[in-house]
Amino acid sequence: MLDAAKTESLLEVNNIEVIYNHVILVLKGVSLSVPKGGITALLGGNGAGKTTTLKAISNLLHSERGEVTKGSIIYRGERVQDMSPADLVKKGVIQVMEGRHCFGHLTVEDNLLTGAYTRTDREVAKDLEMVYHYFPRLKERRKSQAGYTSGGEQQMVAIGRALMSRPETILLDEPSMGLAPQLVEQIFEIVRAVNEKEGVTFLLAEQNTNVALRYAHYGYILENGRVVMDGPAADLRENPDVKEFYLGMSDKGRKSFRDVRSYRRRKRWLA
Amino acid sequence: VPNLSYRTGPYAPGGIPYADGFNDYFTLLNERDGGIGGEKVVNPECETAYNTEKGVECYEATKGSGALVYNPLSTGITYQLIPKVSADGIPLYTPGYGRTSAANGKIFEWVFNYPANYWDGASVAIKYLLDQNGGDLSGKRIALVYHNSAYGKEPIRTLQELSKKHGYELIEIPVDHPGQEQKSQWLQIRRDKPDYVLMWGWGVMNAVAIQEAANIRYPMENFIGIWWSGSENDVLPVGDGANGYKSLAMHGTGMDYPVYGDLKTYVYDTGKASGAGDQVGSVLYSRGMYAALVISEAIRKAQELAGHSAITAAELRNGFEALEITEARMAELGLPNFGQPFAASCADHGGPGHALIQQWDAAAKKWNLITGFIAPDDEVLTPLVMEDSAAFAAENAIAERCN
Amino acid sequence: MPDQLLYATEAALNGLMAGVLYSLVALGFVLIFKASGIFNYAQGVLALFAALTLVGFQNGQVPFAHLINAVFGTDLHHFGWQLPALVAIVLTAGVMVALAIVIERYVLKHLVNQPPIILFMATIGMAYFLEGFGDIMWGADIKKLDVGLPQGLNETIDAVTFEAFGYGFFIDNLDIVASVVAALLVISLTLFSQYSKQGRALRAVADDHQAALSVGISLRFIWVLVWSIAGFVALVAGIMWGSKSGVQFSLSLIALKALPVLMLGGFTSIPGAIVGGLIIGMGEKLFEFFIGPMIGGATENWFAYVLALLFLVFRPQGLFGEKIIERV
Amino acid sequence: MKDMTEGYTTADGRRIGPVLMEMKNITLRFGGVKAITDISFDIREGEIRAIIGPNGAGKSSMLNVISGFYVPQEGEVWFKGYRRGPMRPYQVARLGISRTFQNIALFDGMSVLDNIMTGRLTLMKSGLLNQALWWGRAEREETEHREKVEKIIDFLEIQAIRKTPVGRLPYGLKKRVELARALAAEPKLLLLDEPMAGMNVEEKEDMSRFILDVNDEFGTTIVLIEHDMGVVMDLSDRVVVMDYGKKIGDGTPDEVRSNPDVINAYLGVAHD
Amino acid sequence: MFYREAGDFKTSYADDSQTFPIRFDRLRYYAVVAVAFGVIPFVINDYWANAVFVPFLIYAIAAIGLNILTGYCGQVSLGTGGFMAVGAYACYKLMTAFPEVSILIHVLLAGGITAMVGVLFGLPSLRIKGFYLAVATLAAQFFLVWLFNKVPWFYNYSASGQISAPERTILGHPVTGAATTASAKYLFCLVILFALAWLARNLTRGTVGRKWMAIRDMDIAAEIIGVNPLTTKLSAFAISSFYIGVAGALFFAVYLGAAEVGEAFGIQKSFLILFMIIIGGLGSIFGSFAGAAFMVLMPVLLKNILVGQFGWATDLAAHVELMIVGALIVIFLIAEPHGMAQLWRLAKEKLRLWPFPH
Ligand SMILES: Nc1ncnc2c1ncn2[C@@H]1O[C@H](COP(=O)(O)OP(=O)(O)OP(=O)(O)O)[C@@H](O)[C@H]1O
Ligand SMILES: Nc1ncnc2c1ncn2[C@@H]1O[C@H](COP(=O)(O)OP(=O)(O)OP(=O)(O)O)[C@@H](O)[C@H]1O
Ligand SMILES: [Mg+2]
Ligand SMILES: [Mg+2]
Repeated sequence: MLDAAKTESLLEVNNIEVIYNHVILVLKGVSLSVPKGGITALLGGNGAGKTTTLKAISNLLHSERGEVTKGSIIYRGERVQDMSPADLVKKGVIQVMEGRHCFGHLTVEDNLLTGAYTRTDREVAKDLEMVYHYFPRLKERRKSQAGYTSGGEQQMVAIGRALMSRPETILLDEPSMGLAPQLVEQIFEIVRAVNEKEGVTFLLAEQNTNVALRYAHYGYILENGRVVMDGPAADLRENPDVKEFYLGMSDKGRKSFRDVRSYRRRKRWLA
Repeated sequence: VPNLSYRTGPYAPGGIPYADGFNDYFTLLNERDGGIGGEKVVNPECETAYNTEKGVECYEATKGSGALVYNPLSTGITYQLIPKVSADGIPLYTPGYGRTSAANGKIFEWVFNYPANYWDGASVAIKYLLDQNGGDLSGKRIALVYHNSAYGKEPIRTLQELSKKHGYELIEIPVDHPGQEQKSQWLQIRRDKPDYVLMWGWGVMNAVAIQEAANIRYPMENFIGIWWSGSENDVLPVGDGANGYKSLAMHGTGMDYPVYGDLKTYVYDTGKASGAGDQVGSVLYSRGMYAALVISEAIRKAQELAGHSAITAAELRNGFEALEITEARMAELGLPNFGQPFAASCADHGGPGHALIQQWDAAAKKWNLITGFIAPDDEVLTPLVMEDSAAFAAENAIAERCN
Repeated sequence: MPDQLLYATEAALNGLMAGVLYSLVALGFVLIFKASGIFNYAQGVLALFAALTLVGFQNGQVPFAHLINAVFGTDLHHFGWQLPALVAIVLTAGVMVALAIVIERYVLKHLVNQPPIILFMATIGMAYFLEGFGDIMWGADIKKLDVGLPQGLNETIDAVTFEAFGYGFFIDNLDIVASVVAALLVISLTLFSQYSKQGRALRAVADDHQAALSVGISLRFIWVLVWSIAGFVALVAGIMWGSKSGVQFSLSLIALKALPVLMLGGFTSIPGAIVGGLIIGMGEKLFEFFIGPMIGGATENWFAYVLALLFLVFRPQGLFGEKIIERV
Repeated sequence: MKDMTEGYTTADGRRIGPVLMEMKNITLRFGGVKAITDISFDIREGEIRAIIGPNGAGKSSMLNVISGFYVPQEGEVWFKGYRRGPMRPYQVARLGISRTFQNIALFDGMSVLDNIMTGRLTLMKSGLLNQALWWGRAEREETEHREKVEKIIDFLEIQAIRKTPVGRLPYGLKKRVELARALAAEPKLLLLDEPMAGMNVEEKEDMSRFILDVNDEFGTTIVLIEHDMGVVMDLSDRVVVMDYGKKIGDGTPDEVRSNPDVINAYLGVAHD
Repeated sequence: MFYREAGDFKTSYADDSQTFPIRFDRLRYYAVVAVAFGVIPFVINDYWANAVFVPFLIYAIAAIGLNILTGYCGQVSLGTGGFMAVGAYACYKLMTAFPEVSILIHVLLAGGITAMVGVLFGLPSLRIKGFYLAVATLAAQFFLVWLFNKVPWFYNYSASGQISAPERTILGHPVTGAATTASAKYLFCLVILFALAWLARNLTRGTVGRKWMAIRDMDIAAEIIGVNPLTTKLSAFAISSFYIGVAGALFFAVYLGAAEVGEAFGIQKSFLILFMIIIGGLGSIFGSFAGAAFMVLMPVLLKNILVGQFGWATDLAAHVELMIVGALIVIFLIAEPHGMAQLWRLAKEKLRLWPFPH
């Protein structure tokens, strides 16, 4: 297990604010530190600002009329805010976007190959085999247009595509969404494997807190555009509030979804 | 005298020299003679881009500032201005274009289109061909390649009437704006092998047509364009292939006229030339100059009639109506044998409608006049003018004047 | 052969050739659409601009002479040199690349991820701008363009067909040159887009700007690349059309002739542009030739569109276009 | 075995009615790909019927068949005792079948309120002229329907975002709005395609509550696709399991959970 | 702090679906209407009427029409010029065939006829989408223009194929023909625009509008939730064409007075109106007004500044004007792709928050 305090941090997000459309303030001062070679989880409810944070890091905000108005983002000691996403990928940071975003008209295989766009080495074919090894389903569908594959298959394409770029850091936005349970485990196994074997750093935004905290080393909980809690994953898992609201556990173990019918308000850390 | 010109858009190559000639002549009058009858002429230019809406805007923008006459060089804008000028009482001068039946002054009080109009042109062309064929065109086939617009359609009626009279067969071949691609039209000509081809074109269509004619080896001397299809712009891009192409002309061209001496001294050399100054002497430049000349003469006449020099638009109308330009006067103005003499009257706003034929000499890059002024066939034309103007009168409830 | 058939064949052949000329313009559209999903209305003006620049270089015209003269009261027009055609073409190609860079820098870059119609409108805005700019730079008068391409009746074909059928076919030399050039262009562009890494990236960009960014494709590079190529294609189209009709504003209106070609062939297919051009060219010429005289002629403008429309009703993505993905 | 023709009452006292919809031997192919192979199952009135299976098994395709967007090459769809002929999707919607989508299909250019109002389009009757003049029926109708929609908005607790354009909403709220839109049509049969994807436990709990309430209060029959086994097992009455386009299991959650084929193909480990 | 909307105080749903839910907006709207009807007619002169107001009013009608089709229903059309021509020629034929009937009726009938033609050309939209459809509508544009040019019946067999509007009156005042006063022209167009804008507003806020928008945003989903794509798209084509037809009729009869189809209703017109709605804002009635005002005023303004103030040569000015118009369009699109209407909304949003940002 990685000790966050001891390893150098690869990515530093310092107190950033993000505004969409010049009026909608979404992030209100978020600071993160992602250690090199670690798996860091970004947790939080709908609209907490996870996606926005990731996009701010990978500089994809521009195309959505959003901008970072305050704070700084440092990658390996270098300010990366003003870099183009392409340059950032060249530096080794790649994002897997929420909601799949496959290239619908390209075949599955072509989709995966676009992931290798920035690479110049000759091992692309080998990595393609590796992805197919991870996701056999994709191999079956390699010649079909991605636009016609099922939701889960597209998710696999999106993740596989990122792996193809041999990144140093992967920003994963909700990788488990829409995947069958055993595949969710599998994906996190892949994350762990890639992390351990190749030393790839992960920052992942997840709703599936349960799995995320099992695989991550460190976690941040975001609410309403602010970081409300952070700590090593193991600690977070034991936190009673996290247990109740993010893991769905009560004192008596997991409760049935049928039983949560009565009205109940989520406890807020910030009023 | 506002100059509704167009120096942009698809027809700019035609609009530029015309506007330059128009402006330069007035500049000459101002510089040399101090204006007309002591009054300087200002001709604010207004860009229409050959577009009717901009034409309206230009008209409205300039009419308030004491505009005396309009000359929009666009059939479309002319049609639109006819009712407006009639209501506002400003003359509209459309030499060689516009609404042909405006020649009937009894109906079109405010519109003048002497010295010649489209129908005259059509008739003159046929006259010329009659001449070439010993007075007999029966059994001949004549194709009309025309710009598929109001302008291009003008001669059709006349040519149809004339074909009844002379027994030739008319083949109508329209070309759509802008006329970049005319393969099928010219293949049709190649197949049908008409004896003669007439053309009512404007803009890029002319050059393409002449090019295609050259491509299919159509005998150039049998190919005659209207005066709007007979400028350097139309033949130069074709190069040698255009050699021998003929077109009608209302006036002479080239720089062999005394007036250019004055223009050089007073306008070009003083840096007052309009535009880039590179159009001098071209066909359309000459035409613009000619239009300016006629207008200035009308102004002179109007001043004479009114007895004072600062005339109004209505007084200018009288000048137009009483205008008479003789050859002697033309010579005096430095343009001997340039245009035809004519005299207007209350009923006649159209002039005699004579025209010349010119032929292109590609080697010398020069138009040569090959005939003298040829008169149109008024026997056929007059009833047509009457008919069309009567229809206009009926539609707009206008009573005849001059009776 | 009976006469009618001969005429028809001749018209059809000429139609095919005219179609090739349309295709040259359509190709530029396809490239840009494929690469960015932008429907580039400015392609026609690009061709005009390229042709103007070419003539300007060839004749040693002083750019912006008109403006300079107006401002400084000078009387500049020509540098007084004549450049060989090839040099002028290379220089013009350079200008087109510079233009591509400018367009990317000042327009496209700011419009990432916008809906297609916005991008389309932006290209119309660019068309206006370029039109005014080209006019100021080189003047609005008509210019003769001559890079030494042969023009006019091809004697050999005329003679051979006369031998064979007793009627010599008319084929324009310029059209023959155009066909050869078009074939070369199409083959090389197809190879480029099918088999290169950049080709795949182009298609990715067209599908989803953001996702393309996220995998590290530099939109900037792709766009400059594609617009440069499209500029080059525009130059070729400009040369062909300019040789035919002189260079002036109307040249930009050939874009309208390319649209039905595009529609029929499919917006995303390079071979489609050629096949579409051939079908449209032949269709409209035959129609104008045989049916036109019966209904008053000048049918070419709309017939091409109606023909393309008919095809679309059966194949909404054009003959070779990528299928429009409809899923929920 | 309970009496399956006339319906039965569940352990917690809900009434399950007779068969509402029956899929008979459905086969759906896309070119060479067989998305669904000879699948039959039924849906009873008032029940919550789950469809589960690995990714690409053909679940969403099955929903598309039900809602008329895909036309199967073989097989019959029976609804309320009649065989459904070939129908356009909008006609199916008018039968009282509405749905949500796996990849959210909201109308991005409209506000939340307008989106939900579109759900009621099949119920609104005023004509074009009426609308244009905004007189009488049109205005009255608008107000009436607005009231109903407000109830749904209250019910799903999305009052605060009523006027927000949906494009700006975070994923989870979009899903909720989609549910609201589907509910607004007052459907007999509600099809939900992964309504809880991208939600955390708490939000899933909320969503479960909504689904159960809809089922309870309006007696709406629900077909549910979901990958969260906890949710599926807790909510549904019966579960169909698909794999590679084939049906590999069908029964109550308990039956399915212990079906070795299902464990093998989908669950991986036995879920509790 | 005058811009106030603190909380939602509406007590009835009818109130809530008002056109201008905010009081200040409502007041401003009344003020604009009052000036438009009560002040401008008395001060307007020929230049302002013909160069600015009348074209603005007519283009606003056309822009609303196109906005219904493109902005609300998502079907991009480049056939606007052709449809305007239908309106113009229909109006011309009616005016000359039934001189005794009121011109107002003619104009509306012309709209009706255009609506039918629009539906006809809208049929392919059921299969063809996006830019393919846009290009396909050019078929309508070119075919209609050709038709009116070729068939002499349409232009009453006049020699050149031009049509000219005879004089017609309303309540004794001429509204077409040369004798029309500036204020009569203006008022005639204003009344029609006002009525049509109001109808458009009603249509777009109710069921029909929602159907259109649903089709626009995601046609498949719309069909699955019960929107019949056939009737919805065709109704959009019909209503949009009605507006465009009315605009065409007015354009010819009131504004130009004479028209030649290829020139007045060519493809440039289609682009111009498309520009208006895009710069103004797709899917916004206010945007149609703003866009029309912008595209009408800007060239006039530029020209007056460049030629009138700086005294540039007209050709130079015209070229620079083209460049500026082009550049402004691009700049606008970059600044706010959703048009002036959105700029306005954002400005209001900011104002509402003022003086506390965020
Ligand atoms: N393009 C945009 N314009 C305006 N507001 C936006 C935009 N994108 C996101 N937002 C707003 O930003 C806030 C945070 O959104 P974000 O997508 O980052 O949340 P999230 O934590 O990823 O949620 P989810 O788990 O649902 O994906 C939301 O309230 C959302 O409404
Ligand atoms: N329109 C189509 N054309 C071609 N193939 C299709 C089409 N729709 C679905 N498929 C294929 O059919 C199979 C089933 O897809 P479907 O979307 O039904 O899966 P699913 O069970 O919903 O999966 P997931 O859980 O990942 O959403 C997939 O392999 C998919 O690629
Ligand atoms: Mg998110
Ligand atoms: Mg699915």
